[in-house]
Amino acid sequence: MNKVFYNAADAIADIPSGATLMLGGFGLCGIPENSISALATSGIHHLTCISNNAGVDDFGIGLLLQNRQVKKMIASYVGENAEFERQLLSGELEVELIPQGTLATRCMASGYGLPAIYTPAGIGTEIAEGKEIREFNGKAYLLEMAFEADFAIVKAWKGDAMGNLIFKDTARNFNPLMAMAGKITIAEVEELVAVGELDPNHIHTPGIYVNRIFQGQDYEKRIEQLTTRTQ
Amino acid sequence: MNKVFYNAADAIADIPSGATLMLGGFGLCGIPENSISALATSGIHHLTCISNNAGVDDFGIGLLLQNRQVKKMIASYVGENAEFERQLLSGELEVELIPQGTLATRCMASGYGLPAIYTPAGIGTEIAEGKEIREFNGKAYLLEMAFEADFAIVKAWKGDAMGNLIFKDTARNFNPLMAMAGKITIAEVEELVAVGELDPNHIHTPGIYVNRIFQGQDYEKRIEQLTTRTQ
Amino acid sequence: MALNKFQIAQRIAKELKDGYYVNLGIGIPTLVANYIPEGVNVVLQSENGLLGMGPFPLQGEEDADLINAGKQTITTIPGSAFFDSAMSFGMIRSGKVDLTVLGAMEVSENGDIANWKIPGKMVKGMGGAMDLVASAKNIIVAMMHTNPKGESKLLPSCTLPLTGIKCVKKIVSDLAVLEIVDGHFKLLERAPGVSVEEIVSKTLGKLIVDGEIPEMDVN
Amino acid sequence: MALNKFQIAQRIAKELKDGYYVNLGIGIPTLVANYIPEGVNVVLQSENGLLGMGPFPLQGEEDADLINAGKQTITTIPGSAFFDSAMSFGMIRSGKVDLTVLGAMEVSENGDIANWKIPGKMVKGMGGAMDLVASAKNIIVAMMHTNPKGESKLLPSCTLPLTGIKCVKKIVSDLAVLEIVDGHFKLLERAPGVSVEEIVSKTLGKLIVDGEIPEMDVN
Repeated sequence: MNKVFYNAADAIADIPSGATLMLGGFGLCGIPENSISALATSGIHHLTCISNNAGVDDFGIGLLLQNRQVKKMIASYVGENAEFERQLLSGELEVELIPQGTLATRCMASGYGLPAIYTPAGIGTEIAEGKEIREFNGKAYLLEMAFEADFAIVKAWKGDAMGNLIFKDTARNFNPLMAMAGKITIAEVEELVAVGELDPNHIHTPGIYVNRIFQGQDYEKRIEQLTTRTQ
Repeated sequence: MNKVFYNAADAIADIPSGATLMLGGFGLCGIPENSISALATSGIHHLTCISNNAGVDDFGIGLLLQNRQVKKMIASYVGENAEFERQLLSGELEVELIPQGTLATRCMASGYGLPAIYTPAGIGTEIAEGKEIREFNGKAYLLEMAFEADFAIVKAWKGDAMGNLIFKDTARNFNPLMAMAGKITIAEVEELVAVGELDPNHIHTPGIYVNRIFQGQDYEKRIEQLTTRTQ
Repeated sequence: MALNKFQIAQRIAKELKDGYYVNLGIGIPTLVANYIPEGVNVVLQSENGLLGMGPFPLQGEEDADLINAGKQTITTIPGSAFFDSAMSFGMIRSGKVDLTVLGAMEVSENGDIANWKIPGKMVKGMGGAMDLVASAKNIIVAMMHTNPKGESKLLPSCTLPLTGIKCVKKIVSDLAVLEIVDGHFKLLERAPGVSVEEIVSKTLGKLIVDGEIPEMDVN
Repeated sequence: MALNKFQIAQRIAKELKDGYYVNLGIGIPTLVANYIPEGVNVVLQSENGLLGMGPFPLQGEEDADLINAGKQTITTIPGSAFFDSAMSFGMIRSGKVDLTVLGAMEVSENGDIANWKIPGKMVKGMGGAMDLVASAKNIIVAMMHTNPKGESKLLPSCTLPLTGIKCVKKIVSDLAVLEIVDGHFKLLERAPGVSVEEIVSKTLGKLIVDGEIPEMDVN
């Protein structure tokens, strides 16, 4: 059972138009750059993209938006993207906004075989409309369903041929959660190491959740808000 | 805010009789040995102990059973303990059995602020009696409540004064889950290292979940089923 | 005189207690980190997956893999820990984060908050705000007391779509510090040189003024 | 002749496919690991928190921190991963484990299984069995066809308290390999030298015998 793919184009080759994709990352941090580039040149369209954010105009999911490949975006925050705004206002693009913690936990629920979760996020707001509300210990919670995608595409720091993944710093974010929520999960890694090289105590995503893995290249790792101090 | 305690006796000093305790470990692997010894000499009683197992006659929770300190045991498997069996049959000890995955996930739910979970474990069995059953996508699930304890007592491999914990191998098991489920969480560690020494990417339990930490000593780490091969 | 944003941050910082785990929202709340009182050790949580956020990096030391929830480059302090977004909101929902500081467009007298959406304008999303306000045990709002037209943002009930209900415990505005108790704003402190009358006139929700109102201690 | 426990394990091992993630229960199922066919790579999951279980350690190389769900000392293979018990059952519940092999006291013709409790005897607990049988997409039971009194353990319905319902897909007993389809046991193979008649006589639940029944290929 070989999980190792040659490159991004190889790993995403069978993703059809109309597919639902999860894409890891927070802002531009920890996004699967190689896979997004390959998707952008793949010609597929009518995608539903589930990702915390929608990239910026010329990077991340913004590249797919430029090409009109996205039919629907499911995210918690979609600022910093003029093309996104244009398509949304013109009605070309559907958007569903989900509280960030709910989004994260619905992905995890899928990987943990929990069909639904109860969360207080959104109680008393428009997010609760039409949803089941239930009290536990005097506090109200919304029932939110586990989230699954046809393909989950994540980016890790290191990985091995068994599909084990280790993430770095805050580039972890949604990546291990979405890795658990794909019917097929594709992981791109900065460094594909030999099996046995990763300390089994340090692995964030066990290989059982990963179907395909490839070594990415030319990572740009763009910084969205470069902020420094002077001393 | 100092979280570092001198030793087990110091860390458990305020646990009162009648308290509900969670104790990490699977079998005798990863159990908080120092804390259990201190509890055994503390004189407190009428404890409710939540732990996957109940130790053996002369080690682990077995030590508390010998002293008749346990009123109720909540576990998934309680074999290998004659004194346990005697107290159970004589009616001295109450026992509640919970499927292992349900036990684990109910602890996690508590640390994740999820009031309840739906799990298929126990559907169609006596475990489902009196519980709410609900179908999702054609499959039946039981509603099970999050689990919290007055004190969660766990054992880690390494920890620091911030309360960050790293576990080793299969000694991880229930420890990080119970660490999240204590109103007060006490962690004993084989090695208390300087703050900053643990790689922040390797931490299993972030310090926010840990209230007290101490460096344990004289770990016996008893093996329950020594099994070897010859070549 | 009304406080500037740095003074609002400075005043909020006095609410921090030793050992607190604190989540600071984007904008003025982020500035609070610059005014943590001496002898008070707090650990800053960033909901994108970090406990133990440090200051911004020195130029050239920034790391694209290390950002805060505002997507700014940051550093970590010794003893920090990284985790995924589910655990991050897990510790928020389970009440382990002691204090959350965030901005608001409107707050109502019963503690409702609106800070994510203005009808007719492009909606960018709630990010983690709904999770934070629904779960945090202690929420302080940093905000301007009035909008640019001079209209009160402390209202009998919010007019904008809500982010969460009955959750705000305290407000530090440019004019005053107020607590929310039993469906009222209660005036605790006023900005140096700002009169109680001005605060009363700029607060549309029910306001309790009880006894002498001291001035805030800010520089 | 009826199979011994090693032969049962050997026959079950033929069900393993390359790339499978497999959970092996205590007892006969554990032995399956010794008969994995050449060219078939499987990863063994141990529900106490390990993917990539290896053989028992050499004497002197045992580690108290490294055990399987039967509490036996074990080793790991290269590429293994440790995790906590919640994630472990998470991957079981979410159907990521391809095959679960476990023992049973009784199995019914509709796939119910009883393997945790005998009324009147000390109840030790279900451990992870209820989670496994409720979630696994493919469950093979390793069992004796009859109890020591010669009574069938393959029944119209279980008499003992259930562990799970409608979950068993296949049974490998000392006498036969059977599939469970539409509320019937279906005979697939018989132990070498064991007659169809003997299997029929020792199976109390509805049994389908369709055409020639081959002998199992075991040593």
